[in-house]
Order: sequence, then structure tokens, then C-alpha cells
Amino acid sequence: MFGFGRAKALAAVSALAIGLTTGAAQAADTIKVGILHSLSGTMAISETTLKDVMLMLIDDQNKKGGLLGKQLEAVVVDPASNWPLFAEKARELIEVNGTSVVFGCWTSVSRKSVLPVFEELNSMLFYPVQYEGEESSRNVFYTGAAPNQQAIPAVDYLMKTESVKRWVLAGTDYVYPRTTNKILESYLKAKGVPAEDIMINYTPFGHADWQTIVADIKKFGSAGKKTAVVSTINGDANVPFYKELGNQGIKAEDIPVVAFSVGEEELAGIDTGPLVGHLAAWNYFMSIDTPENDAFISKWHAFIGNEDRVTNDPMEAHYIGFKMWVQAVQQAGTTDVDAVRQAMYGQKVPNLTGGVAVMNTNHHLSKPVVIGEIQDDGQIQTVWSTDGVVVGDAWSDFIPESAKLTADWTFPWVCGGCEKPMY
Amino acid sequence: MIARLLALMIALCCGLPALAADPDDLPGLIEQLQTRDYAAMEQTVNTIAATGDPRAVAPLQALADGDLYYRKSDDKVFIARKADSGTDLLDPLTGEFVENVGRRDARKIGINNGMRRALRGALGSLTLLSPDPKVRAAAAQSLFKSPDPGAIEALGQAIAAEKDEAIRTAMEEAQAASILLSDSDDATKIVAIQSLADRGGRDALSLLKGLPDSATEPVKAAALEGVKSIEAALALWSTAQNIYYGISLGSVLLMAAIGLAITFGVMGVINMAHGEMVMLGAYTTYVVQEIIRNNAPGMFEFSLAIAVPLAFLVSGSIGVLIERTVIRYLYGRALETLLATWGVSLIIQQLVRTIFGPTNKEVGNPDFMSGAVQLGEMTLTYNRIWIIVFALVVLAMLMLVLKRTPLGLQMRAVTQNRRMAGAMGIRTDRVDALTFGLGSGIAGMAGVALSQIDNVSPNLGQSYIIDSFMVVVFGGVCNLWGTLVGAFSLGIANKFLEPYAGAVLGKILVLVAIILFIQKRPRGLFALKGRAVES
Amino acid sequence: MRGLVFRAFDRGGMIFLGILFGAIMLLALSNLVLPAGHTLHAPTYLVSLIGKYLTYALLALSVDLIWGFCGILSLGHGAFFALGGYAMGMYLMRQIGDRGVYGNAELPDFMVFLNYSELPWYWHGFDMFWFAAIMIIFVPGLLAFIFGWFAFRSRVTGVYLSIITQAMTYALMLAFFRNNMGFGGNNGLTDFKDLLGFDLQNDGTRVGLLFASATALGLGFLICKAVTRSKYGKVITAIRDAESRTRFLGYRVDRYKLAVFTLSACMAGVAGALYVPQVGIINPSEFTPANSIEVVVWVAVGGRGTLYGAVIGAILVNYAKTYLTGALPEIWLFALGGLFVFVTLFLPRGIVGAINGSGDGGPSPILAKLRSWRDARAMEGRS
Amino acid sequence: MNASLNTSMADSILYLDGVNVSFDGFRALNDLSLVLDAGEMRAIIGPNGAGKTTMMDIITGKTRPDSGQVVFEGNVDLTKHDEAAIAELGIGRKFQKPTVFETQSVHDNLELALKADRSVRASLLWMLSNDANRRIDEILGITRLGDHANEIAGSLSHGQKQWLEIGMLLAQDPKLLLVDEPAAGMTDDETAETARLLKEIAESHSVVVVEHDMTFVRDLGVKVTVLHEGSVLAEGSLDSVSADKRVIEVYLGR
Repeated sequence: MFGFGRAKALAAVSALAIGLTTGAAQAADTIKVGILHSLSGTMAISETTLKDVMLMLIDDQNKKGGLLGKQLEAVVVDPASNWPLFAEKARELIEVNGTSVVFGCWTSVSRKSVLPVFEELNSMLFYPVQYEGEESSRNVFYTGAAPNQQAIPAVDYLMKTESVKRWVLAGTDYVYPRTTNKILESYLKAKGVPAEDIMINYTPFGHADWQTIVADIKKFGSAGKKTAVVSTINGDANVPFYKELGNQGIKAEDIPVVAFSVGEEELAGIDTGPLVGHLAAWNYFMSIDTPENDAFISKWHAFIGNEDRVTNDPMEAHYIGFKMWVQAVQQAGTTDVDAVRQAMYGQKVPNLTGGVAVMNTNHHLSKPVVIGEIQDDGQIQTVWSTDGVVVGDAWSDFIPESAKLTADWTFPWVCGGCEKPMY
Repeated sequence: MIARLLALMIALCCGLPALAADPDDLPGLIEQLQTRDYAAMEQTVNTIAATGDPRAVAPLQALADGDLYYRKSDDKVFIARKADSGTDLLDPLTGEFVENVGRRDARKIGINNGMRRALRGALGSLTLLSPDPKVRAAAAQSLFKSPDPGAIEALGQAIAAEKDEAIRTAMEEAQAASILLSDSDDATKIVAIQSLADRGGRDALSLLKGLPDSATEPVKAAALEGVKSIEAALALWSTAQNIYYGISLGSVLLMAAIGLAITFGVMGVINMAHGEMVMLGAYTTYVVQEIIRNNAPGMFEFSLAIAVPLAFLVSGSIGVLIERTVIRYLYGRALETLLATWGVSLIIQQLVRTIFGPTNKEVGNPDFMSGAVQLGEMTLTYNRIWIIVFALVVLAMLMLVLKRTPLGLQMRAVTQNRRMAGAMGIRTDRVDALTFGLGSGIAGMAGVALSQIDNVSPNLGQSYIIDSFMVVVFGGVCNLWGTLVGAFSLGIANKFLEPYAGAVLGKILVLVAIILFIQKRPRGLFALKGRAVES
Repeated sequence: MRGLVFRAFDRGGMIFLGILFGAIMLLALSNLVLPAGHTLHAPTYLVSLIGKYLTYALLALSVDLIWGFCGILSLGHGAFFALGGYAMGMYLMRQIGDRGVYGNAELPDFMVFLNYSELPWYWHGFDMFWFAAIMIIFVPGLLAFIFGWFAFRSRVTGVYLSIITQAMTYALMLAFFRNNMGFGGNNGLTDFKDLLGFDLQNDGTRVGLLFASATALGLGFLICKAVTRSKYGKVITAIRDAESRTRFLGYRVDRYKLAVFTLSACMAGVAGALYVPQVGIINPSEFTPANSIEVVVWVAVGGRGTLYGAVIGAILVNYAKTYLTGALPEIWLFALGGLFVFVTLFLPRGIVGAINGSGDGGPSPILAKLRSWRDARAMEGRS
Repeated sequence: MNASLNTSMADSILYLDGVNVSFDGFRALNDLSLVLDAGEMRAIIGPNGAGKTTMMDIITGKTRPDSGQVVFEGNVDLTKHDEAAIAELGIGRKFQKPTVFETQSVHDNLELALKADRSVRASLLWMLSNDANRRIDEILGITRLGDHANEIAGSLSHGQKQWLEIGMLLAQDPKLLLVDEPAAGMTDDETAETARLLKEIAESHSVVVVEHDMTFVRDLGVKVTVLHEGSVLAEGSLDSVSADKRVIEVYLGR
């Protein structure tokens, strides 16, 4: 009977060993595109969609005849919402699978985790999510919004249109909200808002019981001055937060909440009836009526096979990033990272929301900013937008240490954060 | 209001075309609502409100609800109604059916928050004299929230005509709020302030604190008095509010933990898949609501009542399945059940992710679960109230099952002395399966409740599993009273620490307190003493 | 003392060390000596991957020492691992010096960013490697000592102990997530440059770290071997099997447990410290209870109560994870979950136990399992 | 306080006076008083729930009394010590259900029990000396386990486990032995053999034996204490207590 157990165990071991050798075999006649998004764990909820949209874009490109006469091949891995695993998987994609470019990451920490890998191996990452800025790596293109493309326009809007005088900055306790709030605090103070009219509150990830904090917001809002909440609450915590807001009867007409991490995808999990009028600031809304967007949405629905699926801002970011990369590769005539990088600068792709996105030499995009109000069907309807595009800042002007720094990867700077040019 | 006056002045100076309209031409005014210029739109709304024409209520209400559309072909304004295919367009004033158009042929007239406020005021003043007392009460509420000196006169008329005591008071308060912002004399304002101070509450406080700087000294002094008295009342209520929050958090913990008190507490299975049972319950609610939405939208109010037994069955039968296929081989090896159920939880999570997709699913709150009731200065949200009730009812029913039914008796017999119970003819394996199924089923019912306040995603269960274990261990296993007291004391402790220490530190402190408490009472709050537990 | 040392080098121990260092040596040579295109060239990817596995193996060893031998099931051992990792991370952060983005020689970037005017007191000394090295062992050891002192003295055992270890790591996780703690919050510590002057992105440094991990694992193995084969080891095994009997023999069970628990925490801390420079990041998610549970699963899969079982389990499960997240990204959790269920049901003594048969007098593998269950059925049916 | 008890406290090995314990309202021991002279062997009998095992728990420090005195060797207050300390003072205990270290060898079981420094440090550095080996062999001989020395204790028969446990008690070399139902589950031959062994041990140790088996108690031929509902019902020779009406009523008669 022991023999049986042993045979089983050995069989299991050898099965795994065979797995390794077959995994290593690879074909060389395709261009490999790595997709580094969590498909399990806490971040799967947001990132899986991005994996799907990448598969759609790659599929689409292949139907158009691929790139440089070769087919594109998507290499999907699951970093499982585990940050060190992101680094491991990034290395696997580049070293083992030989990907020419990687599209991936959602959280800042996952990007921070893979950054040294991309820099060491001189590979290329497209990062599609709005983030805190304060970074410009030679090997990363940031296609999401920087704080000056989201937070500042939103606050300006509230000040102007809603005459907001008192501010609650509520966020999840991690670097993106901290940075955004730091920038906003200094911006508001510069605009003459006294310190007692700013309330800053941080909550842990996945915070589920918002009763006390919503009550605090109500209390803060009853000081006779128009009050607004700037929410950098992240991910899962938003649903219970908005449910509590709705149930405690905080109406957008009285205390509007403007969010930077809540898009159509997050709202899909909430009955938005009581939330009508609360705001979101992004570079993209699904409801924006342009031919490009209509085409994108129909393509997405056809690809995913579900008419109810929504589109959101990071999906547009991947769309723009992927198009730019394709154009840059075509221009450079190679997938060589250094050549493609040079070709990326000044690359133009029409936004889904109208206008044209441009890749700047600080690796951030120029994009329009739109502010929208939540509707009862879970869509966000534009109430305000910038006239033209806004240039993404790698370094905020409202943080003294970073205001000095410049990010510019072309001659004579060639630097992600310097006070003077390298050459 | 100042902004609105300012807009009016600017509009007057610049002679915007909107003003050129004849105030008596209601249909013409309605057509002017079709604009992207919110300042102009607001102006039009005010003009419409000033007509006092009750026919204007329907289009304005439609605008506020997002049901006012314009036809793309000729920009004409209609009230839209969803039809089986496309959209029905109705005449904005008469409500008569005009035609059915394709979904993309008519577009919604978008509004913003400023517009919503303006509409609230306009609708308020238009409906003050409505024959329906509910509408009148709502109108008074709206005007209180959007005070407007222009409405003082209308309010005066309404007050004079109002028979209902409560509505009249509300109207008087709304009038007082408007007076504060008007240029009335000081004496009138001070009376208004007193009326607001008597009303109390955060809204009144906000109004008094927001007194314009132009107010005279006596008015300011009166307002300060009012603020003081309201704040004193609020401070008293805040303790009560905190206790309520604590109880409400406790009931969530209780809900999440009761099932575990059976599978872990009674059976000794370290059930790491407990959270997934909760999650399955929440998904059952989602599926029930989806079916209702697609087939019988009228039944939506009953969706939860339908979901509760179904969730019990779904999670319960999956529980039985897990017990039959995995756990029954592991009795007496508590720590190994942890490993196996951990594996099971991974599988269930991924299964749900594969079937339903990784994104959040929308589970709606039926009307009785939405909104809040105001008890003094406490806001009690309905969903929390029902969860408290639900948790207690489930606990009570479970106790009845354990104490009064043959299954409960057999269950206790098997947990106390398996061999003896078997010898007496109890089919222990069946009892085991049913017990595990019962615990899992209750977890599924908890999922229905939690779907009302939290995300419905594959990760739902993970966020409750640790708290559930803490509650059961803190209360003492094998004891449902312990679970009850444990859940509520942890909930209340958490909520009392939160204002001082913040949400994170508060939680850390509670965890540390549990660790220290277990040192004092290694077997929890309500542990059995003596020799029986040693074995 | 000599006895203690000698006991460690039995035949099994020598074979283990031989295989371990042989394999590592081959890997290092193939990575450093062979040219990149060569078929037998080991990519750097593999070097850091194996290095990471070895630190996991050391962590698994530390859990096996207390669980397999002393019956203390810690669901919070990831906390000690993470604390060791943070101590190393703090040293690495200080080594960055003025090469950070804000160019502050004294303060790490995240502190500049969060407006710290000076280094918090607990960050002092971490610019010196020897100090960091002491802290790597001392901090997890101290926490384990304090926690264990309370818990074992109060005779918190079994499931209760497991749950409060889970509470401990959960509380630490929440604490480290707080930006105000001064450990970089959710982003943790990252962007390391060099260790003892060696560039962390250099292949040579990677191989060096691989050797360091192998040495630490080898040492850990020898220490565990020495401890478990001494009379002390017999006492803790006795505690595992019959705690109160041991007490009635006059052994102070709490002290024995405390000693082994602290030792195990120190080992976990060392594992964490070696893990951090190889993966390049330390973040509060290392404290999540799920991580700690996974370590227990590695040990269970490999075979608890046998030291090399823990090592094999850690490497095997992590390899499976690496492989499956790449090869079957959509469904790998089914495979992993299924593996855990399978092992618990059919290989209660783990893979090593299944191969060795009922070495420890423990229950037998699959067939016997099924047979005994069938017999039990039959008996029940008759009665 | 009982005067006669008081006088004998100084030369007693074990002295219990007025001990009360209750669990969740159930009084397990009710004003129990008992004195054991040095070198004495005493048999304790009583029906289930009479408090025999609880009394042992009190003596060995497992349970703390609610009130009452528990004194060892006339001057050591046992209520102030825990199990390990009491064991080190020289009180050994054998459980009702044989409790040996099942995954370790018979030899290791005895080695663990062998009288030695119990500190962590000492156990780490401990090397099996010749003396110790000799003593273990000796005990193996006494308990007739010599052939099984390297077997895993878990594989022993029930009776062998009982003997191993008694052997472990001997290895501990205590001044006072508490033996709970040593003959339970044994064959008649084994029972007689166990009685012989205990008598041999009693020559050099004080012993308290709890037993149900009357034949076995008769074989021991020592003073008997009858417990009932947590207190002493009768004390004396087996014959005299057997004749006691109350004893017959609560125990023997039924």
C-alpha cells in the first residue's frame, strides 16, 4: 500500500517537471505582448477587464495583418494580486517568454515592485491607471491620469460651479490618496481655504463600515458653508461607502462627493439611484458620445459577448497606449525597446472622447479632463470638460521637493527627475 | 442663492435671449430647457416656477428625474418613457403619447447639481398648494433644503391655507430658513432663528452657522444662542448614535459569525471556506434579483424574502457536499480541516469568478432597505436596522432548532459523545452532514444580509473570515450566547474607539485586546469550566 | 555542546546538504560561467526564483519546527518573516542614501514625501549592516518571546492559539499599512540599490544571495536537526503528543514552547531578510493571514514532522504556483486548491510521509486510508 | 479544624484539609480531608463522580482548590505550585487512561521521565550517561519491557502501556506516587502482577492508588479510604470499610 502512495507522489512530481520543459519551448515568429494583470486575489475585480481589453486589441491588430508582417501573441500571466509575484512574473515575461512590451499593473505598489525589473532588463511597460505621479521611469509609459489631470480640475470645478468652501479629503491610507491629498491641501491653501475648513480622513483598504465616517462628514458639512467630499477611496471600499452615503441621505445637491477612483466598473455593483449627481473626474466616460467611442464600445461588447459590460478609463488608457506602441513600432520598423521608445515621443492617437492624446517626453500623456455626474443607470454624464488637452505632470508643482524636478527623456535632459539637464 | 441672483443680474445686463421669452408662454419656456448652458437653463426654470402654473410640475419633475428628452431630428422637448423597443415620447405638458422613436433618436437633457437644487426649489414652490398632503410635506422639506427669499410669499400663502399641523410647522421652518437669507428686518429674523433653533438638527445648525456676514449684531447673537442650544442637543445624541453604530456593526459581525459558531464552534472544523458560504449567499441574492428584474420587476420588493431561503439551500447543500466529500474524513483532526477547507475556499472563489466574472455584481436594496429613519438626532438607516433584526431572528431560530428539535438534540448528542450517540442509534454521519449544512446555510443567509451593505464580488467572504473567527473565539466556542455577546461587544468597542483612534488604530486595539483577553480566559468569554473541556 | 553539534550531522542531514549545495553550485556555475545563449545556461530569472524558494523553504522549516515537532500551529508566522524582511528593507533603504528621487541623504523618499523632518528614532542604526543583522533576528525573536510568554504561560493551546497568532499578524498588517507608522505604508520599502556595496541588479550579487539563502537554509536545517534530535527535541515532541503528561513529568512546558517558538521566529526573520533583496520589495501584504496559512500548507504538503519534508513542500508548492500562474493563469487556483484538498485527504503525512510509509507511526497513505474507512463503514452497517 | 489531623501534619507526606472545589456549580470536592503518612500506601475507592480524579488534580496542581489546605511533606503548600514544580518536588502521577508518548520509543519515554535537570538548557546539552542507561535498563527489566525498548510506544498493548507508565513513574523517582486505576483493562494475571509491582514500589515510596477492582485492592492489603460526593465517607482496612453500612449503601451495595 505504501507503493501506491509513492507512485502517486512521483507521478505528481514528474507531471510538474514535464510542465516546466514544455513551458520553456516557444516559437519565435511572433511578436510577444505581455499582459501582467491580476486574475485572482483582491485586484482581479479591476484588472481582469484590462486583460480582456488587451486581448481584444491584440486580436484586432492581428486581424489587420499584425505588426511588421508578424502576428502578435498575447502572453497572459496571473500575478495574483501579490506584489512580489508581480516582479517575478515581470521577469518571467521578459526573460523567459521574450515579450517585446508589457501592458500591466493597476496598483502603485505593483508598479513599484516591477519597476526595477523593467529598468534592469531595459524593457517597456505601459501602465494604464490614474496614479499619484512623482515618478518617471525610462522604461514605463504612464497612460493613466497624473494628479494634475484629475484632482486639480475637479477641485477647480467644485469651487467655481458649486462655490464649495469646505473640503473633506477622504481616502484609503496608501500613497495615491496621500499624494493627491497633499497636493490638494497645498492647492486649496494657496487658494485661500483656511486649515479648519479642510478635513482629512484615511481608512484602511477594504473598509466596510462607513457609518461613523459618513456621520462625521455630515457633521463637518453642517457648518454653514458649502461642503464637498474629495474621495480617493480605493476599490472595494467604495461600494459600502456609497451605499452608506445613499442611505444616510447625503444628496449630491447638498454635499457632493467627487471621486477619482470610481468609474463605471465600480458603479456596476451599486444601485446608483440615491447617488445621482455625485461626481467623478477622469479622462474618459463610457457615456461620451463620439464615433470612436461608439465603435470601441460595440467592439468590446462583441468581444466579451455581453451587452451589459461597461467600459472605463483605464481601458481607454490601454487602448491609447497600445495604439501608440503599434504606431511607434511601425515607425521604428523594429520592436527594439530603445528604438520604440524614441519613436513614442510625440506619438498621437485620437482619444475615444474626442481630441488627440499625445505622448510627452516625460512619458505621460496629454489628455482632456472630463468631470461627470453619476446617473441612475450607473453611467457618468459629462457636466464639464477642459477645452483642450492637459499635459500630465510627472512631478507636482504643489509639492516643494518635487516642484524643482523635471522629467524629460530627450536630449539634453535624458532624465526622469533632475534639477538640471544631464548633458 | 447669491449665485442665482448674480446670474440673473448678468443675464439682465447682457440681455440673454432666454429672457426675451414671454413668461406666460409655458410651452415656449419648456422648449428652452433644451440647452447645455446650465445658467440659462436655471434661469428658465426660475421663470417657469414664477408662473405658478401647476402644469409645469410634470416637465420639471421629469427634468429632475432625468426623463426629459429632446428629439434629435427637431430638438423638440418631450417626457420620455421606456418602451419595449425604443422610447415613447409624451407631450411635456399634457402627458399625451406623441410617438415611439428609436433609442438613439432622442437624447436626455442633462442637468447638474446646481440645476437639481434649482429644480428642488422650483418644484417645492409649485407644489406647496398640492391637494396631496404628502406632496405638500415634501415641498416644505425641499424648500427648507433650498431656501429662497423669493418663496417667502408663497410659503406665507401656503401656511395660511394649511390645515395639517405638522406640515404647517415644516412650512414655517422653511419660511424661517428663507427669511434668514432675505433682507427682512432684524426682529423677523430673530423670530425665524428661534423657530430654527427649536427645530434643531444638523440642517438648522448649518443654516444658523451659515448666516451671511452682512447680518447685524443682534441677529448674529441670536444665531449664536441657537447654535449653542442645537449643539448641546447633538452632543447628547452622539453617544446614543455611537452605541447604535456599535450594535449595527456587531449585528454584521454576528451575522457573519453565527454560521461559523456551528461549523467551527460546535463541530470543531476550522472552516476557512466559511466566508465563501457567505459569498455564495450573496450571489444567490444577485441571481434572484436578476431573474426578478428580467421576468417580474414588480416582485423586486420580495427579492430578499425569496433569496433568504434559497441562499440557505444553496450554501447549505454545498456545505453538505463539502462535508460528505472532504470533511467527514477529517474529524478529530481539527487543524487539518483548516488546510482542506482552505483549498476548498480557493476552488469556490475561482469557480464563482469563472461563472460570474470577477467584477462586482449589483444587488439592489428594496425600498424597505433603503433610506433612513430619523430618531431624534440619530440617523438610523433601514438596511442596518433590518440587519440587526435579521441577525437576532436568525440567532433565535437557530437556538430553537438546537434546543427544541430532534435534529438539535441529535446534534448536541453527537458533539458531546459521538460513540455513545452512535451506539444509541443516531446516524452520526447524517447528523454531521446536516450540522455542517446548517452552519453553511446560515452563512448563506448572512450573505443575503451582507449583500445589502457590501460588495458582491468573489472576495466578499475573505473580508469577514478573520472577524468571524475572532467573534467565535472571543465569545467562547460551543456557545451561541457567547457569539452574541462577543459580536456586540466587539462592534461597540470598535465604534467607541474609532472617533478617538481612527478606524485603523481602533481595529488594531480591538485585536490586541482580544489577544490579551484570550490570555485571561483561554477559552473565551463563555467557556465551560471543569474537566469536560480538557479532553 | 559538542553532542548538540554532532547530532546535526547524521546521514540524512549530510545527504540533504549535499544535494542542496550541489544543485546550487551547478545553478550558479551555469548562470555565471556559461554564455547567455547556451542551452544549459541558467537565466537570472531562475537564480532569483530559486533564491526566493530557498527563503520560503527556510520559513517552512521554521513552521515545521514548531508545528511538526511541537504541535504549535502558528497561523501568523508570516509576521516574523515580514519583520525580518522589514529590518533588512530598512537597511537597504538607508543604503540608497542620496540616490533617491528627492536626493535626501538622510531620509528615504517616502519620508521626504510625507513631510518627515527627521528620521524616526526606530530607523536609527539601520545604516549599519551589523545592527540591521542583529535586528533581523532580534525583532522577530522579541515579538515571539513576548507573544509566546503570554500565550504559553496562560496555556492557550490548539485552535485558540492558532486564531490569536492570526490576530497578531492581522493587527501588524493593519499597523504597517498605516502611513503614519513610518514604514512606507502600502508601498512598503522598495527601489533598493545595493547590499554591502554590491549592486543588487548584478548577476554576481544574485548568485551571492542565492548562496547566502542556501547557507541559511543549510544552517537552519542543521539547527533544527540538532534541536530535534536532542533530548530537548524529545521533550517538545512529547509536548506535542501529550502536553499535560509532560507537565506532570516536571517539564516546564511553557518554557520549552517559548524557546522553540522564539527560535523558530528568529529563523523566519532570517528567511524574510534574505527574501527581501531577492524580490526587491517588502510590503505589509506579507503580513496577511492568508500568506501565513499558505506556509502551513507547504509544510503539510511536504510532510510535517520531517525537516526535509517542509523544504520539499515549500519548493514544490511554490514551483507549482510559478508554473501554473504562467501556464494556466485563469484556472490555476482550482489546481492549487485541489492539491491542498488532495494532500489533506490522501497524504495526511504529506508527500514525504507517503514515500516513507508510516515512518512516524502516523496514519498510512491513500489505500490504507480508504480501506480503514471502508472497514469502519462495514462495521457501522453491521451494528 | 480537626485537631488530630493537625498533630500529624508534620510527619505526613500528604495532608489535605477542608478542600473544596466546584465546577459551574457542581461541587466536585466537599470539605475533603485526608492524611497520608510518609512511606504509607493508601487505596482510594469510591463510585464515579466521588471526586477521586479531582483530588489527584488538586494534589498535582492541575486544578486549584476554592478553599482548603494541601500540604506536602508537612511544609510545602502545593496550592502555590504548578504541575511541573509539583512534579519536581517529588510527586509522580499515573493517569487513568494510560498516557505515554506514543510516537517515541519505549526507551525515549523512560529517558524523558528519568530524574534529571528539567531546564531547557540542560535538555539541549543532555547526553545519555552510562548511569542513566543502566537505570533505564533496570526499569525496563522491572516493567518487563526489555524486549520492546526500541519499539514505538504507540505500538504497545494496553497492559504494556500501563506498565510503561508505571516505569516512567519509577524513572522519575518521586517521593509520592499517585496511581489512577493501574489495573484497568488488564487481564487477571497482569492485575496480580501489577499489585505485586506496586507493593514492591511501596517499600521505598509513598503511594496513593485509586482503583475500582476490589480484588486488586484486596491484593494490595493496605488502608482504604472511601470517597463519596467529594468527601471521605469511611477509612480503614478493606474489611472494615466493606462492613460499613453507608459504604454498602452508596457503593458496594448497588
